[in-house]
Amino acid sequence: MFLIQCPWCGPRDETEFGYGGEAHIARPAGPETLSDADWADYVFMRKNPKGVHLERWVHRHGCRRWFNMARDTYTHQVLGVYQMGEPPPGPEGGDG
Amino acid sequence: MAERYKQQGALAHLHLAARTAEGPEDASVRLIERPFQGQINLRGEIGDEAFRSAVESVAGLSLPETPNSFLEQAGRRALWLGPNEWLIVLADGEETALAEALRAALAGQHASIAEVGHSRTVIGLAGARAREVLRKGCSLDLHPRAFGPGQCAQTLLARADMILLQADDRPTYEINARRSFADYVWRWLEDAAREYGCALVAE
Amino acid sequence: MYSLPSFATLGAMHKYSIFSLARNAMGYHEDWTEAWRSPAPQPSYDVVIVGGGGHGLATAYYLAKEHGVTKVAVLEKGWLGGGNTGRNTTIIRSNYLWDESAALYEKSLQLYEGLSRDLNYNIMLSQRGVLNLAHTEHDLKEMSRRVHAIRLNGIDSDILSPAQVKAAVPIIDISPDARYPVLGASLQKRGGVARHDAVAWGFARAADSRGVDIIQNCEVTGIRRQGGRVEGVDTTRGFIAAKKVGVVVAGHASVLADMAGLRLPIESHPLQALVSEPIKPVIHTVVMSNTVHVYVSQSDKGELVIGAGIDAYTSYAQRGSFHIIEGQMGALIELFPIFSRLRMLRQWGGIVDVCPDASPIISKTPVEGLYFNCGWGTGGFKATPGSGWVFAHTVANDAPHPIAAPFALDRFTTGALIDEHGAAAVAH
Amino acid sequence: MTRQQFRLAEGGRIDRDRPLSFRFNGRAYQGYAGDTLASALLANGVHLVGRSFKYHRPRGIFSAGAEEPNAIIQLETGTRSQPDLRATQVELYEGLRAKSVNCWPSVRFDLAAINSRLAPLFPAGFYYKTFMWPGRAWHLYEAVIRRMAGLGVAPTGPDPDRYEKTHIHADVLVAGGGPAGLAAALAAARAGARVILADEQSAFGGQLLGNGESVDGKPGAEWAAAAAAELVDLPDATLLPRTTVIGYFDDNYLTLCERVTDHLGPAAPPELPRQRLWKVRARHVVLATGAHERPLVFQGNDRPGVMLASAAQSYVNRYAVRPGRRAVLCANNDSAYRAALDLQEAGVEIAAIADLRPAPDGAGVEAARAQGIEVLPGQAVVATQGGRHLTGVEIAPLSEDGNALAGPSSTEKCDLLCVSGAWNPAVHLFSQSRGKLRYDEGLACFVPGRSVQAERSAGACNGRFALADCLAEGHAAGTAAAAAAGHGDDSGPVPKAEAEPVGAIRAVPCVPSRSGRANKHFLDLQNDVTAADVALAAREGYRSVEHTKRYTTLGMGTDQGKTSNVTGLSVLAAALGRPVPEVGTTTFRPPYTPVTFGTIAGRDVGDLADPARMTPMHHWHVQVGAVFEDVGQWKRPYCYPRQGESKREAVDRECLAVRNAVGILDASTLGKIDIQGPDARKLLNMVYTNAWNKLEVGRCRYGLMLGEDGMIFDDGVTSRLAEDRYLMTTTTGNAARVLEWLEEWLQTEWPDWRVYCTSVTEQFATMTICGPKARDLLAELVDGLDLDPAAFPFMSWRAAAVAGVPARIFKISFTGENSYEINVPANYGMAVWSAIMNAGEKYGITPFGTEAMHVLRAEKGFIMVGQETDGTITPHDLGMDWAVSKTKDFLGKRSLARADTTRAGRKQLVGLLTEAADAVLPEGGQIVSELARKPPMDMIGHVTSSYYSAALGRSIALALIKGGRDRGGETVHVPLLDGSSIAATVTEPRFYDSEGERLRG
Ligand SMILES: Cc1cc2nc3c(=O)[nH]c(=O)nc-3n(C[C@H](O)[C@H](O)[C@H](O)COP(=O)(O)OP(=O)(O)OC[C@H]3O[C@@H](n4cnc5c(N)ncnc54)[C@H](O)[C@@H]3O)c2cc1C
Ligand SMILES: NC(=O)c1ccc[n+]([C@@H]2O[C@H](COP(=O)([O-])OP(=O)(O)OC[C@H]3O[C@@H](n4cnc5c(N)ncnc54)[C@H](O)[C@@H]3O)[C@@H](O)[C@H]2O)c1
Ligand SMILES: Cc1cc2nc3c(=O)[nH]c(=O)nc-3n(C[C@H](O)[C@H](O)[C@H](O)COP(=O)(O)O)c2cc1C
Ligand SMILES: [Zn+2]
Repeated sequence: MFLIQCPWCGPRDETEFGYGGEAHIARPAGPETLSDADWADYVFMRKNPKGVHLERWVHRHGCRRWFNMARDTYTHQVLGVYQMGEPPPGPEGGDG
Repeated sequence: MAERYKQQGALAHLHLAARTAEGPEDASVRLIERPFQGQINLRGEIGDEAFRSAVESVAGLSLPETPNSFLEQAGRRALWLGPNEWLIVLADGEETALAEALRAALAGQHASIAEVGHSRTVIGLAGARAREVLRKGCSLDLHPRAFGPGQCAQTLLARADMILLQADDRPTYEINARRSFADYVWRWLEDAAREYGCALVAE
Repeated sequence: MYSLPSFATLGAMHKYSIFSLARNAMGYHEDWTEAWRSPAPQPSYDVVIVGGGGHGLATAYYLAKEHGVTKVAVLEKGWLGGGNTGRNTTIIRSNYLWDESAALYEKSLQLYEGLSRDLNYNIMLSQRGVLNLAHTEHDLKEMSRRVHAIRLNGIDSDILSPAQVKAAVPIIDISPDARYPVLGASLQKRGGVARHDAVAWGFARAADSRGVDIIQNCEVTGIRRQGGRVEGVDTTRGFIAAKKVGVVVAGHASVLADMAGLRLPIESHPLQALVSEPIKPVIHTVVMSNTVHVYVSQSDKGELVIGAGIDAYTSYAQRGSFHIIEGQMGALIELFPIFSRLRMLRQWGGIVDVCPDASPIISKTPVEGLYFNCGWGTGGFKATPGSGWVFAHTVANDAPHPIAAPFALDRFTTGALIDEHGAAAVAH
Repeated sequence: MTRQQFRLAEGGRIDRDRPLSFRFNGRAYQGYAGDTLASALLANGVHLVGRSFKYHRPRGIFSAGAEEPNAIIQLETGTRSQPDLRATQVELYEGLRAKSVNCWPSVRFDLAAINSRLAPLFPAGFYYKTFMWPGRAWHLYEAVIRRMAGLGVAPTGPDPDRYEKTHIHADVLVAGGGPAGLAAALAAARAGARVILADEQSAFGGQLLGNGESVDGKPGAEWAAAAAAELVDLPDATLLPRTTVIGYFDDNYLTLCERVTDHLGPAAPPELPRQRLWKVRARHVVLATGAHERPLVFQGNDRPGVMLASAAQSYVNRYAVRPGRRAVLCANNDSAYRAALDLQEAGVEIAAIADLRPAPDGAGVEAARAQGIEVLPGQAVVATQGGRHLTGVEIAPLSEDGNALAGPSSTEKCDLLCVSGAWNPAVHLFSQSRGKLRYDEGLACFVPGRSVQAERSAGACNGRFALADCLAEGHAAGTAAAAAAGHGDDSGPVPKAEAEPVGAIRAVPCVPSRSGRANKHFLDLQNDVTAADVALAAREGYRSVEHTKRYTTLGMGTDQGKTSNVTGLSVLAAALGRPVPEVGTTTFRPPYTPVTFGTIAGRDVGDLADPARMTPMHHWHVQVGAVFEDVGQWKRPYCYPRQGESKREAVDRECLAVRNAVGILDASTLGKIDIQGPDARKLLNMVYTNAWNKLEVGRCRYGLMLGEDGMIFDDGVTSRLAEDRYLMTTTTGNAARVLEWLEEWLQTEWPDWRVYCTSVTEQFATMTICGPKARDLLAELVDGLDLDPAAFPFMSWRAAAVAGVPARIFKISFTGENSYEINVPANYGMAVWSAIMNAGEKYGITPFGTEAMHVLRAEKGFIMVGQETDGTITPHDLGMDWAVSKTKDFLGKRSLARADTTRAGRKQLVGLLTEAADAVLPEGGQIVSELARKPPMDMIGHVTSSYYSAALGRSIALALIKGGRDRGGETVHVPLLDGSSIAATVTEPRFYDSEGERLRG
């Protein structure tokens, strides 16, 4: 049971949150101009790394805000929580 | 005209009023339903001075900016629900007028006003062991050092959403539960209180 | 330390039978030879299979047996069968909705039915029947659709009334005032369970006897390519050249794909399971419920083996969060009130590779000579022999086995997904 | 009733004034309050308590605590029965009934003991090698094997007891209340920290309760009681006796199981829960879980009468029981000497101490010698004698390397053999926390290495075995933990004990036997795993410790190898010729000891299993006898059968009432989202497939929502309430999902759009009145609203008072009839419903449920998400191109242009009319164009909806068929499960009022 730091409400149990998968996947502009493969990449393909993962969570049973989190998928250690639109913390991030 | 009809709260079927004599006199847990309250869900940017001052003047309330807290003025409360979201709680029957007034005052601004009083019911929980009852289903730290009067939180009670508010340090809590879950929440609370002995009280 | 392969043992596997067992009893079982060799890796192979789970080992076995490809190595980063093969709830069935899936899982079930003898290793296939419960009107409709489709695909499947469910599983609660009452069930009689470790070990032993090198404690750390072709793999035991590389690493598929510069439509999630203390037999079929999220069977050792849904987040930790177990126990007791006083002995987790359509990927890749078999998610144990069968064909012929063709990666581009979420919801 | 012939006249922590009677295997005995079942049995001279799992060998009591592998019993009978409990942990209560498990007809004469004779045939993994003949005959063998396996039996009925769960937060959680844990808890609590101290035993003190040591000059047990009393008085300390810390998860989340009333048995007060699960979030954790004594591995070490030395000491000191008359001790370390002295003082004759060490010395050894106890250096017990109980042992000297016997053996008569192979720290929780273990060569065991979480180990679980060290380390850990949690370091004095040096040990993985074989050298006493089995596994290639475990079942029993894992892997390491740390341990998993399923479920069962969501009119439906269906968590009336009516008859009647008069539906469960802001329309344009630019205030529009994969996931009607305000409706099951979907896009993709969404699902009671009389009925209830279609057209809404209550009325229709969906504030829902029912009486108003609604909409060919769609269906598949904009972008649009979504031959929505008008196709039935004699058959589609239509007097169905729109008029077949089939004709998916005259009203 993770203890997740909602950037607004503070630390809460994992059960209050929803998981939104990989962060920083921008919806491509002009989808109709994309190839099927590029569109598939956006819709389906995921980094799914073993290690630091930049991901989205929503405080579903709290303030209902979405936010980002950098978490190690192997150790479950949280490296930081940051707002939507903000760049990821630390040297690992920054690749949008 | 609506007054012609009796409102029916979410727990009407449990006939709680008829049961208020139940439970030991010295019960360490007391439960009560407060079914009819005016509630408005208010959204807006607190950093926007026009929004803030319009709300303050129309509602007679300042909006808390500190997460998990509420402010009370003249019998009205404003609960922090999120960075741009508040719940205004006021007397039954007042919310439509206030909502209209807010709508007028905030016209042209980016704000949202929704009446939600009917979508919830409030259950009061008090007594020496109220905290123990609550923590059976609530994972917040309710220790007096961590959560006290003036604080509120949106969280879970067992399998239902709730807005929890602590009114005083006896402690008295208010559980703002969604209407369709009210039956579950009430029965859950009564059952949870069973080992301590529980009394139903009238207003 | 480890003994090096002696060529004498190659192919001359010690046959298992009641007679060999009796014979060895007289020698206090001191003459048994190793079930598989532990050779040092050779510099190059025709095919390297990455991943020593059931699927990888089956692939190697069928490569050798069905396609005559014997210069094969299976590289396993830890111990054989230590991935999901060693931690699943062992449910086997082929009652899938879509034709494509039905063909794949039914092929697998048929292979399972002859597997102990084929491998000369008792994998204890127990066809005790699998019940899928329906709790709502919607469930009933889904069930009807599934059963009709399965039947027309020539696969056994029946619909049971609540009373018939009760007759099959007397300890189940079918009272109509339960929160989610049992309204019916589908039954696949040929479904059941098998001894999971034995599946891995049996395939390993049989593959080894056909000359496959099984190399444990050998982690693949890189996939080398040359001009769009695979050259081999870097491992913790050095570079190993290979004409073809088949990657069958379940939860780690994305990690291996990344080594080859590929992206996959996969997320790795924890899936947890637990066992009770062993008790005398009380439940004789496998019972699954997607609506209340629990499934249970009783092992031949007597433990109840119990699973539920995945944890929401991605993880490579082989452990999940406790609230999943709490929900699972609530559901279990709702269905089986008499289980309340039994006790959980051990809980654990695996890393399941989940695809958006809950169907696997069995595919060539843009890299020539590189093949992926993954995405089995929460339900690939039942597919172990079938997966190996079609993947071996795909690798050997550099062309998909007909059953595997619909499961190629390009379905995510074309949109021809095989959505088994209903089958799955939580699939096993 | 037998007297307690092995009970000491005085001493112990039992209450001789409270005798308790109990029954074991049908015989009556007596014990005392303070006993465990194990101590009470020993007091009565009962040693044979069980049979082993595989060979059914006789088993006695081996330990005095959680590590017990042998004394597994069934407690009580009937619905309160519990299998597989450890007699060493069951507290005695008046009237307790227990019996042995896994034996028949009795524990003394167990027929299956024949297995022991056949043991040579049944080495580890034997079943993998056989039972493959003939063919598929495994199930025949399996039936037999299954019956043999398992220990106890399940209860016979539902559990009569209650279980509780609770969350709690702590600055410092201390696991284990022995000297180290008590010292830690005291230090932390004195410093002002919020402390929880949990110990699985009934009293605090750990080993002090049984080993006779002193702290601060007081007898250990007394000191422990005083420490516990001080803690009780501190305001922020929570003391939890009988509470096992069972799991240690991420972010310092730990689970504890408190046995609240187990020690009272069935007489416990009913309002109290039987057990309580504590879910603790701790800022810091101190692990003080002690150590388990390690057995020695030698031939015949499983015989009843063989016992851990510390256990024997506990029985004497804590329970005032002599576990035997004449004892031999076999040890490789100092701690067993204290046990020997205590046993001797209690009147047990000590025949000898065989010490594996060639030259044992130190205070304990000297004291033993001084008491006249014979110490045999460099010797070990190499065999045991006896049947169901030990009668003697063979002792022999060991060679220098420990691999052989170095001389002739001597025999010693005894009925008790105490063994001590030194100690294994209880690192279970540390390891569960993902801390890394380190192998300590000197102690020959694993100790905590690097911590990963905010946690520290103290005392014996940290490899500190001397009491003074335990106390000091506990105190330091408690102080540091409190400080780290933000409290001071005012933690009081360190409790003191005499410092007694702990001598070196001699680790011998497996004491050799005269035969050289090790097939009676038991490692795992419960699962009958011998040293020979482990060697066999190694020989056969199952060399990873994880393979060895799974091949032999070592450590997989109910004790999870607490006494066998470390000895087992030493044996494996020796067989492989590799160092122990390289072989490593198997993974420690929760729970530390087994935990009741009911406790984990808590009160989330029965009535409280899952919230049943109810509409404001729910109880009215109940009163009139509605049959409900579950839709998500909601309860919805399915239909309202009258006396003697079947469900089908009720549905037919309800449908006809709607078509011919007026019906009323409780539609409150539909999701409702209030969308406000200048960019609201932009949002609708993106999430719906159709265009929203031209919708005027007062009008409503239907929309389809797709995922980015292009597949339909929800639909509903959205109405424009004001310039910048819309009310969106969703399907019942998807309400929460849709709101989250909107928020997700708004917050993560379009944060600059000015839109707010609020759920108002429960703010309104929604009732739909529909049918030819609906308008007349409504007219009676509203004032001043022109209901003429010209003034109030289809797909528009109006605000008005209905029965005096302010309402929004939406003129939209899902049934094809003129229809008004009335939203009133929920607390008025029942009042308005009643008013409508009253006014409607003369129109024959009929409440109808979800099934009639489904029939009515199917007659019209309206789709239902989840029925006509299944996550693989696009709007085009349903022939709903009209609802898909070609010009604007929307979520999922690009996916509609992929190869597979545009290909010919996709499944398309059609109608089906059966050739026989009264034959109703099964929903989910599969469709073929040609029937074969038997499966397999090529399926071209399936029936998505199918009903008997009372209005049409025949059956109707909707179906998805490959290329269906081109198949109009074709005959298709639906094979049924009984082998027959139904023929049907493909039609347009509309059966009733296809021009839509009626719904305009
Ligand atoms: C709790 C649980 C319950 C389940 N229940 C069922 C069920 O009831 N029925 C069912 O059909 N399915 C079930 N499944 C799913 C099933 O277990 C899997 O789909 C199946 O076992 C996958 O087999 P595999 O051989 O592909 O993967 P694995 O057995 O996981 O094998 C993959 C191997 O690859 C190795 N590997 C990874 N990376 C590398 C590397 N870089 N180099 C070398 N080797 C590497 C891993 O160590 C691992 O041994 C369950 C899964 C879990 C976790
Ligand atoms: N002389 C020796 O060689 C030797 C060796 C070992 C221990 N000892 C003695 O043992 C004592 C060690 O003190 P200590 O405090 O470290 O250990 P302890 O064994 O005295 O106490 C540990 C306590 O933890 C409890 N416990 C264990 N796991 C638990 C769990 N998961 N949940 C709840 N409770 C749990 C046990 O019931 C026990 O009461 C000292 O008295 C020491 O002298 C001596
Ligand atoms: C079908 C099945 C049955 C199991 N039965 C037992 C059992 O009887 N006793 C036990 O200790 N563990 C049992 N386990 C769990 C394993 O001990 C182990 O936890 C699991 O294989 C995961 O490995 P890990 O815990 O080492 O990571 C079983 C596992 C499975 C998959
Ligand atoms: Zn929040």
